Amino acid sequence: MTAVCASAAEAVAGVEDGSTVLIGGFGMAGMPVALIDALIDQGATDLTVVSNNAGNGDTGLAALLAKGRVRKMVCSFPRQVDSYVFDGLYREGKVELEVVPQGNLAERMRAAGAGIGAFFCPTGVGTPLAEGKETREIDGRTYVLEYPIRGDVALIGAHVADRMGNLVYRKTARNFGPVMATAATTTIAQVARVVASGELDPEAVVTPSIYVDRIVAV
Amino acid sequence: MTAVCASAAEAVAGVEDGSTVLIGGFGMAGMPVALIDALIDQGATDLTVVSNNAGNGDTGLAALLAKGRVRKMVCSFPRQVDSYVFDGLYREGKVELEVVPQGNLAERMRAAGAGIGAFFCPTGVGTPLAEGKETREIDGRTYVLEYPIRGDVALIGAHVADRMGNLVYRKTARNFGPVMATAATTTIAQVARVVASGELDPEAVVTPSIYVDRIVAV
Amino acid sequence: MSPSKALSKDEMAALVARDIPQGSYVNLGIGQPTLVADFLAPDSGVVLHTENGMLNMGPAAVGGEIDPDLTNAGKIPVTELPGASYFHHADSFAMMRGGHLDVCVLGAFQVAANGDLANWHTGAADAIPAVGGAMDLAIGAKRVFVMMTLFAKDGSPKLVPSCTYPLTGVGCVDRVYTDVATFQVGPDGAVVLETFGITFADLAARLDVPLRRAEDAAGA
Amino acid sequence: MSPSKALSKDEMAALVARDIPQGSYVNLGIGQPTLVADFLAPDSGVVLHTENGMLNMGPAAVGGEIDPDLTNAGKIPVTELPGASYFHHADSFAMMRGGHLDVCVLGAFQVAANGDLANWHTGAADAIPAVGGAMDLAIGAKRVFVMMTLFAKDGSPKLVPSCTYPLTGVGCVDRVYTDVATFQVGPDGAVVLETFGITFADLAARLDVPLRRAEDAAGA
Repeated sequence: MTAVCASAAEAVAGVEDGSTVLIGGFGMAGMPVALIDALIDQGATDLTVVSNNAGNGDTGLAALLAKGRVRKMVCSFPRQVDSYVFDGLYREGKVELEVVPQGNLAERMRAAGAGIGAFFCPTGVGTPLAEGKETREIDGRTYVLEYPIRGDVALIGAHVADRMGNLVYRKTARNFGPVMATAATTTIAQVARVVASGELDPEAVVTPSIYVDRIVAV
Repeated sequence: MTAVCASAAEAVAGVEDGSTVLIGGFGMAGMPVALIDALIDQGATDLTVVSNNAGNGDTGLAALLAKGRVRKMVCSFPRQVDSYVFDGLYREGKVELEVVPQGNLAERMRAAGAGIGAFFCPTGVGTPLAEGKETREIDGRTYVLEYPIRGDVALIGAHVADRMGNLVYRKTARNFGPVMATAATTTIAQVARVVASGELDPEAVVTPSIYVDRIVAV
Repeated sequence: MSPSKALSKDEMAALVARDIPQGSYVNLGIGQPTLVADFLAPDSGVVLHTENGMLNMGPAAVGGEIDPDLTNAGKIPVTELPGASYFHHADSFAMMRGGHLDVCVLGAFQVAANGDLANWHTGAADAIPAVGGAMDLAIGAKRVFVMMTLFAKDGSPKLVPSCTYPLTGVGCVDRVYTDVATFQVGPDGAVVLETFGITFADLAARLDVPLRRAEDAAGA
Repeated sequence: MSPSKALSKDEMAALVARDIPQGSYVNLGIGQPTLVADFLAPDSGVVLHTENGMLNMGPAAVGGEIDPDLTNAGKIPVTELPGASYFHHADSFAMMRGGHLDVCVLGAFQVAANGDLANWHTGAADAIPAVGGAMDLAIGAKRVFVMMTLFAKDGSPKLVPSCTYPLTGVGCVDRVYTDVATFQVGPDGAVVLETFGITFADLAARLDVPLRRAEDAAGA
């Protein structure tokens, strides 16, 4: 059952040190800033964070990094014009980095959510990012074996939730949210508002309630 | 670009003998009966048909089977109370059958559409349907390696299309349509009506236009 | 507490319903397991999944409610409840295979003491094989409950040392609800949880499976 | 036909736009490739994909149109056109990886005559690696066009016998649009399709890659 939380602090309660945290967003679009701020206050540290980017400016994921709470970043594109917090930590050797092609990041989380043990993927074949990985030729094409990425917690941003926990998103802010929601043990969503069950069109629900553990309107 | 066809006959033109045809529907819900009828008239034969069931009563897929156009059925559940056409052909040895667990049927077509070469799946491990297939233990669980199922043609039923080819469905008639649309070289959809581009909510489109080659309102 | 006689199908369904935790996401297999829905308390918060692509399925549709586009996995017309959602088959089975359902209730031809399940095929040479979602359901849910009579029409037990029918899944069943007893099954074998109209000794005599009492198992 | 001087970025973009068939589904990479959109005819029917989850993306947003929830892959605010659709990242990259896009236009550090692409990492020891969707784009589309100047700032050619920078994809590029020539690349090596302000002989002299003329290649 999905809990409707009164505050972001309540929503992120109990995240443990050493957790793997999936954080939604593509740049700032869809980034659950209120949940990340609450996680900073909550204090969990030694985190592995899986997110497309490695923070922008000084807020959200960048702030979590700045506090030294992140042991390792798993992302596709850390380096951005405003990723100076991550850049500094990385150059000082204070954060580990695993770079994963963007589509593999998504598909590996999808595999975790879908109960797939591993999959043969054509992306990255023959590149440094596939070095050391098992490969196989299937029907004349070479594939790399990729494994699921699971989260203990997913923090995602959505647009509207109903009280059951069904979610809809807005435009390209949808990005990683629906995939991460399936891949974590505990999925926590911040939304602009929570409506009564039955107010979302069942045909247009993007993340069914089964994937959502806690929601908070911010 | 998606073609808006004037008739089901125009929509199914050019299907070749020996094709693999993915046919949507779960029972009669979402079954593209008008397209199947047109395919019967079109005459393509020696078909491999991939569909969840093997026809109900005397219409749709059952009629295609009755005409002797199907060499092989790939499906999860041929045997139903009203599958007498298939049952008779199968017992007479006039049609081959490959039984695939329902979720594997969906996931194997999803893999075809998503460019995945193969995937390790926990379904069916230790059962007759996994006999002879490669298995592997990953993180203490045993998986079977499953390969994509691709179609030359997909015939699907949807609810509304816009002129670009975006599709929405109705309730559980959605079933296999969106997956099959991604897995076939040519995807043909019958819909209740075609509206102008811009009339479907972009947040609620289920099958994006890129997957749809021909549409016909019936 | 052992009622003095064997349970009816409805009583079995009520027993299963009793053991489904508040707020669970549940898939009820085709046939007898669908009866369980009738015994879930209105405030149970249990959400029903149907593998043809829906969450928060409502009761069977009657009269003007019947809509050919809205059926359950048994192709019976059903209704939707507030907070429902629809999704395609790959997403629906990803939901099952990914372990997101709390409970799945299935019928069975045979269950082995180790939790192996046979419920899709009698193995008869002339039978047309048809599996549907049985294998996906068997391995997907966090807990798999089986609901069946304990003895076949010919009197042979359906809780067995090892399935003789073709398997649906390996070691996947957690609990077995029958007309005369409920069992826990798994790597440690079969444990009798409750009996109905039969003594433990009589039950043990009629099955080829070593049985433990729940009290003893709990102490083990 | 060889214009008398090298092409501007806009002219290169116009050239790429010319070669995109009517009604194609196209992904334009971050940076220079986005210029191509400005040269697509209004009636071209070309549909733009952005890998962060949208089809039928419109031009950059200006003024009141700017919406932080609607950006392209370069995180630039954009607009939506009628017939747009949104989808999540796994679906978006499935669309690419599955070969559904007709054309993808990318920038590059180096392209090898066999179609190998290097466009994500200079290999410098102190560079922070960042790949984004480059590898997915490189192997996904039916045809991959690269748009780049033919020579780096230090004068070294970017069309090379073999990439010295870390690869993005193997044998994935079909065409290369540069300021002084367009090329077809692939298993049969590099073919010069057009030159701009340079002769074939001068071009051949400045590259370490064996070049064929389109006329000869067609006859081969």
